[in-house]
Amino acid sequence: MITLQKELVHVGGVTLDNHLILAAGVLGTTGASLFRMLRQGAGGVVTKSIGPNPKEGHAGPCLVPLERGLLNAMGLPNPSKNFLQELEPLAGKPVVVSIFGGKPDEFRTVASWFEGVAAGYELNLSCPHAEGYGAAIGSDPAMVRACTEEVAAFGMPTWVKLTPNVTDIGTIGRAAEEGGATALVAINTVRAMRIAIDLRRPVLGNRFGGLSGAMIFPIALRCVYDLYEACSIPIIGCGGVSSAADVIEMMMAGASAVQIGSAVYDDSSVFGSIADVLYSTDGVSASGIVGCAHE
Amino acid sequence: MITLQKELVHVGGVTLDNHLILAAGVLGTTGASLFRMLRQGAGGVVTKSIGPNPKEGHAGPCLVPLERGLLNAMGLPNPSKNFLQELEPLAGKPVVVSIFGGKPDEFRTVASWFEGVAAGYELNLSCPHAEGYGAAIGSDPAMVRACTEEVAAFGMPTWVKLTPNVTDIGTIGRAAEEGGATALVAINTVRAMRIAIDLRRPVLGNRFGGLSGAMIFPIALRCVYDLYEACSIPIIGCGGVSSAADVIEMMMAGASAVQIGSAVYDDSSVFGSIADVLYSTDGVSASGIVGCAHE
Amino acid sequence: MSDGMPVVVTVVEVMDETPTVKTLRFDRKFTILPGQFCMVWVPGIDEVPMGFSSPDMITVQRVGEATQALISLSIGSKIGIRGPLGNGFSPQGRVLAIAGGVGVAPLYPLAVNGSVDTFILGARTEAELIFADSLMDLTDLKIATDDGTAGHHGFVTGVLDEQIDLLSYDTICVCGPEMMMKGILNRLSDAGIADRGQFSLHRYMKCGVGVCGSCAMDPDGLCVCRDGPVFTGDQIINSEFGSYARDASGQRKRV
Amino acid sequence: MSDGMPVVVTVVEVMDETPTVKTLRFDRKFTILPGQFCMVWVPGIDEVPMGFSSPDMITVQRVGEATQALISLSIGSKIGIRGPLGNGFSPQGRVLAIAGGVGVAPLYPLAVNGSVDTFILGARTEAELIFADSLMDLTDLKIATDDGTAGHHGFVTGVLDEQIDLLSYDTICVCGPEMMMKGILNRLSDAGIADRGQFSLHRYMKCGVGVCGSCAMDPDGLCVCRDGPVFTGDQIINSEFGSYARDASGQRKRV
Ligand SMILES: Cc1cc2nc3c(=O)[nH]c(=O)nc-3n(C[C@H](O)[C@H](O)[C@H](O)COP(=O)(O)OP(=O)(O)OC[C@H]3O[C@@H](n4cnc5c(N)ncnc54)[C@H](O)[C@@H]3O)c2cc1C
Ligand SMILES: Cc1cc2nc3c(=O)[nH]c(=O)nc-3n(C[C@H](O)[C@H](O)[C@H](O)COP(=O)(O)OP(=O)(O)OC[C@H]3O[C@@H](n4cnc5c(N)ncnc54)[C@H](O)[C@@H]3O)c2cc1C
Ligand SMILES: Cc1cc2nc3c(=O)[nH]c(=O)nc-3n(C[C@H](O)[C@H](O)[C@H](O)COP(=O)(O)O)c2cc1C
Ligand SMILES: Cc1cc2nc3c(=O)[nH]c(=O)nc-3n(C[C@H](O)[C@H](O)[C@H](O)COP(=O)(O)O)c2cc1C
Ligand code: FES
Ligand code: FES
Repeated sequence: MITLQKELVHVGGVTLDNHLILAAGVLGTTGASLFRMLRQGAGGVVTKSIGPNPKEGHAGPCLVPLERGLLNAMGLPNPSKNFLQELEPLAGKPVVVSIFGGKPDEFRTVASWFEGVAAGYELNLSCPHAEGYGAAIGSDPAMVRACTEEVAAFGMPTWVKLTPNVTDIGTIGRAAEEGGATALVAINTVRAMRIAIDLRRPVLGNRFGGLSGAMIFPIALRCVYDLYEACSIPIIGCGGVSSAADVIEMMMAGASAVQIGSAVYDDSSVFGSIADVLYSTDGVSASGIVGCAHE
Repeated sequence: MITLQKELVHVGGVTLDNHLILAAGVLGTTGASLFRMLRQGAGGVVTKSIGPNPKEGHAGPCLVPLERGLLNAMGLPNPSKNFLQELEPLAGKPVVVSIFGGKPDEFRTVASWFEGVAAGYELNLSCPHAEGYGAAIGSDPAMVRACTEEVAAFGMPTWVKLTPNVTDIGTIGRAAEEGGATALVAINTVRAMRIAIDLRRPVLGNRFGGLSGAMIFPIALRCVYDLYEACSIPIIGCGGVSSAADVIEMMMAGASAVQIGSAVYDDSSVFGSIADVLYSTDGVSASGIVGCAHE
Repeated sequence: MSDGMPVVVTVVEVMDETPTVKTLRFDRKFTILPGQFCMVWVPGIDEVPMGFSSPDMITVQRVGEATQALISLSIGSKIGIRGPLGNGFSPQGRVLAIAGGVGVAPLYPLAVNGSVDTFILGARTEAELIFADSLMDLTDLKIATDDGTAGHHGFVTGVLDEQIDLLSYDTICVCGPEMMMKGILNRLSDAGIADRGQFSLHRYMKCGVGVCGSCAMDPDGLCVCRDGPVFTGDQIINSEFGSYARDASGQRKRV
Repeated sequence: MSDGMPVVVTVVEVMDETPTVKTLRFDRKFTILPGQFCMVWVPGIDEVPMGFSSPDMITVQRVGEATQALISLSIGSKIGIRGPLGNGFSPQGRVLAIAGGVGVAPLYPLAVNGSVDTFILGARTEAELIFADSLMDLTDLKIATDDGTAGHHGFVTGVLDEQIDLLSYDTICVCGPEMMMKGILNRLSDAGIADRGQFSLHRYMKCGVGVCGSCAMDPDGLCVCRDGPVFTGDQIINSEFGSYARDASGQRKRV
């Protein structure tokens, strides 16, 4: 398989130690767990999505492992502004703070707390199971643009994370780009549910949730591919990446870097495992393959 | 596990021998292969989608098996009106003819050929990889309604098959219902792709295609669940069903019957295999469980 | 990722242990290691972590909504079980077990399989001692009650200080309130044998499988659900253990 | 469903067989049964079915765009292979193989592994005989050419009628133009041994794995890609075989 040169990676204004980023909401509630992922080989990390007020999240079950995937509806639990405390030991590290809100000014408020602390922001306009947040506003191009503008105004790197649960992801990507996004992250989880037939009720406390993990990889890949055609800012591929080959495939579809979340379930040191295979001294520069499947 | 009473099933005007229907486009190009599925235990079959003109379909590769799923972009190959000949040996059988077209009157034209021949129609407003057809028009509620009206005017059972690749499937379901659909079929394949990294190009001849099989089951289930809340006509669940438990789960989400396609890949006599487990003499009537997960 | 949908079980027996603790037996035995836990889904309410007190039992203390609902279940009720999860104890040589309150739950199967030599069981009062009769048969049982209604008058640490030669044990398995466990860890540490201690920890858990991060501990980011719930004393001695934990929203609170 | 993404292979050798037929050897051996085939992906053009002429070879006759592209490949070119697919031959006892033209491809590995006693190889003319030298060493080879430039002057059926005691063979494996195969099936049928015939069939294939239905045959709906490509004579004697087939759109056309 083709391998990559190990190099510093600059994506949408953030400098990462390699192309592998921990995805938002996975082991991202505490500074210590974020740090652990960096130690284990992640080139950067995205925090749990932080909102304007502390939230406990949905009642359980919040997460169910499936074959080759995870189904979750955490409900955006987060300590809000108190999260600042978690980031103290991470000063200077490639930590991107994920933000959610219900309206553009909520995004601005949360972003203001992390000005100068975060290496950049990631706007969660895509969580499929939090009423009034995430995908609820992330499927409306005008809202996406407005929220992005509020945060981009800080002049810090502003990634926008998109939902696949829309008719045309390209339209949403363009709205973010017009709002000043420096990179797009695709995708958040895919709307889904399961029912526990012996109890005759949905298995998640929130009834429905989002699917992640290997089973959504071909869906995420398609979104990245579509965005690469529709937009001109860098794309960070996310969704089901669990091997070095997946990273290469995402890059060929158009991703400049990738995020990895659910794969920690099968391998808690997945970042190191992937990096070991992905990088070699005679690897190519990623720029040589990003988007090459479009030729 | 809960089991069902074996009974004649009436869904959206069509009478089926059981709750298990062969999904459109799977072993559905010839009368003989449709008949084979009926012999093996399908309670009804849907044909390959038939269009206004013969089509050869996309260049290969057209289908790639993945782990727990299939990725395909057949490109709606079909013999058009000549398909009538295939149905001759199937007179009187529960055969639903799937129809596609680019405009409402094309749907009408194709439907007219099968008036009195088919047990009902299924409108393919959902194929995600045929430009100008399927999902291209199936994500526009006005078009969905218009196409449905044209076909419903024949007064025959008119099922409408929906795409999951929309922001809100409930809106599309309601448009079909308003157009006179007698049942909704959810879902068609999920937009997706894969890249062959050693060749640096998408693996499908058409570049992208649709995902089916077990990996989309939680997505399909959610669509059925959403439609059950949004609409009041019967729903036929489709997408990744491969076991009797899946059938029950789909029913609890709101499906009155299910369609099965990709599961023939792992087990070419999947209809018999599922029926053996699903039905028993002390089974309950399906009506007792359809939609029970909404309570 | 393999299918980890909750297994739905039926309650076949409900045993009163104390006024606020009941043991539920279900119609299915799981293959567990002592110390492993499960996520227990109380339909319509929540899903909460519970140690297995035997392959087909959990022992539940009422503290809030989910536990209240659990101890109110009657025979025939259905709940969902995801598990067994976590690592469990790894006893070696001579084993001392120390339990406070409902902390006896994950230690009980260790005693049942014959691994425990000495068992120190503590509770507030005699009526709240759990599994005492059975532990008496299985181990060299020593009891402590806060009010002196049975055994040693005081905490389990009192028994430890007065009646136990710590160094004579190769493994010390502990589960109970965090401050009690901290007290024991301090003693092990003072004796230079923190690594012989195996502590079953409690942190707020949502996923139970090492993904969400809600149970991660400072400073190493170890997840109680996956790296634990059992940790050796040296793993946690320089950690948040004994000082703070996080709640459902991830905010820190003192323990 | 397991990962069936095409395996990308590199062409390491191109051998001229006849003016329109070349054999491509790749850098990877597949584990095949003789008679199995693969879907060959010619990037940017199409994916077409081809028998394995050995674990690392296909033998391609130019008939249209994809085959033209294949025989134009040079060493180092990459193509994708999905397979092995289908059932392959199941030779038993004394085996007679009969090939017409490029139909020799799937029969060749059968001869190479020593399963074939007698081989009848037919072609239009001497220059179009494929694998003849090697088959001479491996089997009792009998040749037929339409123009008489080598061996029997006429069709392979002529050799069959004149030189072969059909009943002395337990298995008769056949691959070639459908009308040739039909002629042989008729003879087996007349001799009452249709079930000894194993015919490798060709139908328009899209998925290759029994899902799309494009290769289904009347009247039983057997899929050539999955139930075949090899069928016994009795399976196909009362079928569309020899009379019609379907094209890419599913329309019937005479064979
Ligand atoms: C690994 C592990 C094993 C446990 N084993 C047992 C056992 O065998 N028997 C037993 O009675 N209890 C056990 N517990 C504690 C038990 O999980 C809590 O008592 C229970 O979750 C309380 O839920 P509630 O809805 O009744 O209370 P709430 O009113 O929701 O909360 C009361 C307190 O319980 C704790 N709690 C609530 N939800 C959770 C959660 N999801 N994860 C962790 N703590 C929570 C918090 O400290 C909270 O402040 C265990 C906890 C862990 C982490
Ligand atoms: C099981 C099987 C094994 C085969 N093995 C060999 C072999 O070892 N060597 C060899 O040279 N040929 C073999 N063939 C035939 C080969 O697949 C066709 O010659 C090839 O597909 C032609 O493609 P084309 O683009 O060059 O021609 P086109 O111009 O596309 O078509 C020419 C004719 O080839 C046939 N054809 C085209 N596409 C397909 C398809 N997807 N599936 C089936 N037939 C098709 C049709 O009869 C068509 O009319 C085999 C066919 C089958 C079904
Ligand atoms: C448990 C869990 C929690 C998540 N929380 C968040 C979140 O807070 N914010 C967010 O933008 N995405 C969240 N996600 C989505 C992931 O960041 C990621 O987009 C998705 O899981 C797909 O990637 P994966 O397949 O690698 O996990 C969460 C995913 C999981 C599984
Ligand atoms: C090879 C293939 C061809 C298909 N062709 C059609 C089609 O012609 N019309 C249609 O409406 N759906 C078509 N579908 C979609 C299926 O009918 C079904 O909606 C989808 O595959 C999900 O169900 P499954 O997971 O059971 O396969 C096709 C699917 C496959 C795999
Ligand atoms: S509970 Fe989610 S990581 Fe431990
Ligand atoms: S080629 Fe698709 S079923 Fe045979």
